[in-house]
Amino acid sequence: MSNWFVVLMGVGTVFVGLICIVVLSYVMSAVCRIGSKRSDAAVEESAVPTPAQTIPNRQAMIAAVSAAVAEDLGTDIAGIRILSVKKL
Amino acid sequence: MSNWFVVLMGVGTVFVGLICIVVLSYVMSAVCRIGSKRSDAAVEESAVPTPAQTIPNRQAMIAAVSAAVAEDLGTDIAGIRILSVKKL
Amino acid sequence: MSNWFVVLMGVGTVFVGLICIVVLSYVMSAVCRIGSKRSDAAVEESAVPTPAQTIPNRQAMIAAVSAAVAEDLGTDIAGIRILSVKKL
Amino acid sequence: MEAIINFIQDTGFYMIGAEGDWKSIVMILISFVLMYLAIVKKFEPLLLLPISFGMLATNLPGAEMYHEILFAGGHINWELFGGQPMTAQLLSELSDAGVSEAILSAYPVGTTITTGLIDVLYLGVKLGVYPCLIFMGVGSMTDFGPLIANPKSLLLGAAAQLGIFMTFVGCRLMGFTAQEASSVGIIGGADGPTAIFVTTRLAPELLGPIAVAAYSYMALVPVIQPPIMRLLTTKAERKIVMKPLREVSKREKIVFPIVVTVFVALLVPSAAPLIACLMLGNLFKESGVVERLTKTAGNELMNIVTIFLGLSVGATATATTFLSAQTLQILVMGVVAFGFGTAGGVLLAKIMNLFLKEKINPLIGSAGVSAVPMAARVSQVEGQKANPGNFLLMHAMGPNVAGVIGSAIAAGVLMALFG
Amino acid sequence: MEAIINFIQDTGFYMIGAEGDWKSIVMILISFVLMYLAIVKKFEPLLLLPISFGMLATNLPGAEMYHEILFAGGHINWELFGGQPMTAQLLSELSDAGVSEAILSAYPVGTTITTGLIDVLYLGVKLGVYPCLIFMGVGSMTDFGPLIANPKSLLLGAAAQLGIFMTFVGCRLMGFTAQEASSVGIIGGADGPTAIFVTTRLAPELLGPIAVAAYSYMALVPVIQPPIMRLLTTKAERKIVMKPLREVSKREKIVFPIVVTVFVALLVPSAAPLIACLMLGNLFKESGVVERLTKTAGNELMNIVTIFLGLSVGATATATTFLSAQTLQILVMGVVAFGFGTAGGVLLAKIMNLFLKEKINPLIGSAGVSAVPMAARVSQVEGQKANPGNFLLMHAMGPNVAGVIGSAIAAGVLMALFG
Amino acid sequence: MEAIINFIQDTGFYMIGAEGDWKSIVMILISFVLMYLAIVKKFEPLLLLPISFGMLATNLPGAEMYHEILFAGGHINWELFGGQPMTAQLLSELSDAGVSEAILSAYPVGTTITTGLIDVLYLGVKLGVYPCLIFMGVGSMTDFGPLIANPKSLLLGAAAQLGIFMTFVGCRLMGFTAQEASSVGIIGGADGPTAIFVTTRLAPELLGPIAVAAYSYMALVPVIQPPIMRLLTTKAERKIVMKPLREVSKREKIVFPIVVTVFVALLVPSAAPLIACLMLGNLFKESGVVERLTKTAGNELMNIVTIFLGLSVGATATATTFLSAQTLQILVMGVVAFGFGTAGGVLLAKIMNLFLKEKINPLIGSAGVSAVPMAARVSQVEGQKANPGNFLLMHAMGPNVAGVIGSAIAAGVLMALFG
Ligand code: NA
Ligand code: NA
Ligand code: NA
Repeated sequence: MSNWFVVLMGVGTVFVGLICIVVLSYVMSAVCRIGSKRSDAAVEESAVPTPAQTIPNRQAMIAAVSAAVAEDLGTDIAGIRILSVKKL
Repeated sequence: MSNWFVVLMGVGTVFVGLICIVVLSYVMSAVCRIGSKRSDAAVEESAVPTPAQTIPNRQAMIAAVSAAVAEDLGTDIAGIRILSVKKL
Repeated sequence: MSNWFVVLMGVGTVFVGLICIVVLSYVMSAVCRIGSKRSDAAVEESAVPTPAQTIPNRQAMIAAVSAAVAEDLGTDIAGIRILSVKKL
Repeated sequence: MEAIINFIQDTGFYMIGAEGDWKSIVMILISFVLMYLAIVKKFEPLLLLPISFGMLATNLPGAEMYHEILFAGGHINWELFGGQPMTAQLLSELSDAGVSEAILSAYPVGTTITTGLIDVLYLGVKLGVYPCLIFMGVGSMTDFGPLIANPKSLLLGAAAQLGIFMTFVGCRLMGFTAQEASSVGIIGGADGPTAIFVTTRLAPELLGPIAVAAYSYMALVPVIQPPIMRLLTTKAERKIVMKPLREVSKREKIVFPIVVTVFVALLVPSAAPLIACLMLGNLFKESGVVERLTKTAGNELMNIVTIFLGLSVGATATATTFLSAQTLQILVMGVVAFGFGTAGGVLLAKIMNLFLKEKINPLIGSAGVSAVPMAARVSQVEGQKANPGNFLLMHAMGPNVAGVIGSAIAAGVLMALFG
Repeated sequence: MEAIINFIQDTGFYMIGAEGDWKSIVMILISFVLMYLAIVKKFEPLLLLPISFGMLATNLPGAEMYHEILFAGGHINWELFGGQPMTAQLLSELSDAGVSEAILSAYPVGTTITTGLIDVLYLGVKLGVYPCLIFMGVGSMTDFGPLIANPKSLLLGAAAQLGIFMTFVGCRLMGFTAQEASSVGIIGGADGPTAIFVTTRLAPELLGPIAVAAYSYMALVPVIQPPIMRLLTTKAERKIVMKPLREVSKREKIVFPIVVTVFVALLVPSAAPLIACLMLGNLFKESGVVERLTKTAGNELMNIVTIFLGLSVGATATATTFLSAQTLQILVMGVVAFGFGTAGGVLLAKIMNLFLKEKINPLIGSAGVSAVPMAARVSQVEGQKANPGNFLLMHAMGPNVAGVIGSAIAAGVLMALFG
Repeated sequence: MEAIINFIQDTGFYMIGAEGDWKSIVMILISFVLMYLAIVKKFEPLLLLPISFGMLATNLPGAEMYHEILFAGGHINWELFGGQPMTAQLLSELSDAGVSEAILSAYPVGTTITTGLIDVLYLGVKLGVYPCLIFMGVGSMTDFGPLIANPKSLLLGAAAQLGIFMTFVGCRLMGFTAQEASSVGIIGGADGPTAIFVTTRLAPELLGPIAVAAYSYMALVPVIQPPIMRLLTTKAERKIVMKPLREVSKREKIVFPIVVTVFVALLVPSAAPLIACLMLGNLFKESGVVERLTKTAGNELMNIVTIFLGLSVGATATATTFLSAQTLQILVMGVVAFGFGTAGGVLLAKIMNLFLKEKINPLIGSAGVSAVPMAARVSQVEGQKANPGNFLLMHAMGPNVAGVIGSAIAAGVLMALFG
């Protein structure tokens, strides 16, 4: 097998493969958007909850907790991180 | 081996087994209670400490911490959970 | 092989080995100190940071946080431990 | 040029297109359905998601992530595992052991196998390691307190095993072998690890469909059980309020797992590995002196094993074994098993009420199928529908964990008879 | 007295002194250098530290922590593994399989081997388990969102694989076999697990130097890439600001890993294990229903496997295999691979700009080599040097993760051609 | 009817009743005693609890959770492991290798073995994997700082190994073989993993009693040591106050584990696996660049291995091997080993005081037996009893961790002489 054949096969397959994935990605996104229009809020929010969604304004809340603790301490707010606040 | 033989053997063994465990459980509880009367407070509390016992009113304290934090935040108390408070 | 031969070999090797490590330790410490004089602050602090260094006065800060929380609670300060405060 | 053709013939697309490998496509679609159930419908996702992905992986034409031949003939073929070439002797041995020509013809003398991830992970299933380790984790999170407080509830856990044996008879009548019928029946035990353990020992070729059925129906307990529970009870019975359980001492909780291990292992030795691991995990928890081990057994170790178990069990669901009438029969008989188990528990509770002074609410009987803690929650929900002030959860936890012990014993009996 | 002499002759000091085992000393010094790079210079310490320690352990004279003979002849010799004595038959088989007399002469008939820790750990490398499990962990921490938002960036991930194939040609011209050249080339993929997976399959004797090169150069990305990036772009190009990526829905993120798994596994089946594991980890994460498994796959399981992989890969770097001209060639060709990959990505971005209305900043092309997330960060830094208001990080993450898929496909092609 | 009889004859109750299997009952009772010690008396529960449960599991009649035959004849019988039937050839080989007829007669030609959980877990003991991994975890939690600050304390760690060799002589005189005597002696090292590692290599049949003795006596250090310490020291000596140790730099702490690994591995190559793993764990910790690995090595990985090790070591304690006069002798000699080790450390400290300007408190000598950190705490307590202002803890940590290195070297010597 000639070396350049390997290069052609290799680079070729990589490009063909990734171009196909580009196409598939566009198709997938389009289909997902159609699907989500149909069932939208209901499915999207109830069926596939994410950790981030369980406390809607998690960032905000953590910021608030940090601020409260920091005030007591007189520390710079950037210096601490609350690791574990979870909605029940 | 006939099918009904299997059913009888199976259901029989399961019932015999679990009835024996019922009896053993009663016996065990009785023996444990006798044992605990003899050595009571001493052994029970010192020798077999449990996580729950290390902070006697753990639930109460967590509730208090939650309340304190929530007050600072103006959040509903049900919304957060303190995951890690441990007695040293 | 006589038993006492084994004892001599064994105890001998253990002592020879550990005495050599004593010497190696002194040499190592000396070399490290020479090395650290040359590059001192720069290398020592930037190249080999330790967890303890990421929050210089970690103990102090945790003490402060504990105190703040405890004040809100009216609990004895020895009773709680903050497990997770990290510098970002 | 020839090299290009070879390369193309090696792609999965070629295999599907030229060789008409439609069965793999069907299997891939089935794996998608299972993923949908796991992710969107949240059917026991911890196991169904790895199982469905394993099913996908094993059915990708050409990917060869799982080699049945390594485990053909009922034993592990270590030579092939290590990468040694197939020998004429091994081929004839496997052929004698009843391995089909369809499988053997793919491996002429001299072939070597590039062992893949799933082959290695499957070792843990084949050797019976994963179900035991998962049970250790389950034990480390189980509270036998409600059971110790009210040992009578063990009887409900016994009655709910009825489904296992009814299904066994049904399967035998449908033409399954005794080994296969036992494995299908054990779905009614509603304990995933037990079902997988028994199936690995008795009918490994059914591992895929049985695992899928077991975990799917466990997720469907809130759908399957309530109609049966309502059919078999009167409104008055469902309203029965039970008085709170007594406090159980630490000492009882420590002694209980040891007593049960010894007793069950002596009664049905073949159930010993399952019960011993379940109770070891529980002993870790209740002893209170090995918190490190309790945490690891119930978290990291269990999670690792869950991923490995799910992937490799899913991988056994190849088109040849899965796309058959048997699979449909298994799915049907699985529901039957759950149904009879539920009925058995409820009916025994009613019978017990004939003799007991303090009546028990028959709704807690259905929890005896295990499916911890889902079935207990179903009892609670149904109880509150009949009487909003009714709190059955803790009472249902008794039969619920008893069901785990009960189906381990049932599994032991079946393995002793047909192993 | 004789016993003392025997004892002394068994010490490593004697072996070094009397037998002139200077090669082991050189290897030990090399392992020190790698430890220095890992600890002080922070070159991918998670892998380089275990690798360098494994290299130290394997080269300690007399320690015998890794026995090449157990894996000689291309397959695992289970008999020896279990402690059975060497037989004349096995010796002749191994000799026929091309195992060198130098290795075989150390094990006359009747010798038994005391299997050590690293022998056992190496099984996971030999059987291809570790790279897959690490990819599962990587997947569980990867966000394909930027890629889904801008699928065009996949092309940059394709172009950056150029380095792999250029290096392949270079190595062939230097006299490497096709298998060896493939393994060296794959260093340019800038994905440690992929490089180790391919090398284990094609040229296991090069595992040590290739792993060291792969991880060292990944750490050197901020040194290797910027000059090439600046050479190939104008200041105006580097100033191009790209508009923010669209939000990607949860649903797309869940479907994407499944689609890619199926497609890549059908296109290049030999890449299926790598891609499937990467995407399974990602599916765990994006599904949001198996947080326990996501956490374990990306943390404890991955850490355990990292320790085991590092130690056992390092242990293959014995003096005989490592101290050769080949190792230097591999180190040189590794840089070439990274360089060509970087150039490929940048140049394709410039070519794409000829056709695109919305210009892309060519600096994100270099991120296509993967080395996640280091290469993306390099794009960000270089972008801000040219234009302080330029935030390329998220745009570079697209090609960056695309590069992982790209090099898995490239690996699959090479394994299909030469496996 | 016959089936019922078969079923009953398969139960453990029948085996105990009809076959008069009183030995199993005794073993089960012993396992209860050990559980009591682990749970109520808190004797090293992390290991004694799994060990005692393993002992229970292995002695349940009929449960067959551990099959000695798989490891008979000194090597792993992979064929049987994989489920292949026993062959006449294997039987005769095992018989030639000295396996007793009592074991072999239970497996006529054609028998297959259903491998159980503990068989699989035992592989990790047999192959020497677990002790090394536990040492990695121990290393990741050990601070060699006090040792580096005061290297002289290494000598105390050497003297405390005296117990090992005294016990060796004692055992030889009692009729133990050299291999057995070495394994018993190593109990005096007061390091569980070292003791298990040596015993696996030299006298695997003694694994049960030796592990039990090693971990029990480590828990009993606060009982065994103080009388000996007080007997050998004057009140004035116990009052000696030592000046605080110097601060040790990060750099020294990083270099130390590497230096020790190389030196010890060259001096006694057979100790290399133990020392290398201990020091790798320590290097993880001290390098500060692989916190992920440090955490996993010292937590999850170590916990998993602890469970597996405990269970499978316990499982080797079958009635045949455990219920013998030897076990009692081992228990007695274990105390002797601890005693002589303690005395050795204390006496050397007194001898050193004859030469040193800055006197050391001889109470820290006893910490040289290791049993980290229990023995160091005993030194502290005894020191404060004599002089309430005396803080010996950090000074005792030096000999304490030195003892780990010392007994690894002693273990290496014994394995080199008798391995
Ligand atoms: Na059940
Ligand atoms: Na790449
Ligand atoms: Na020691």
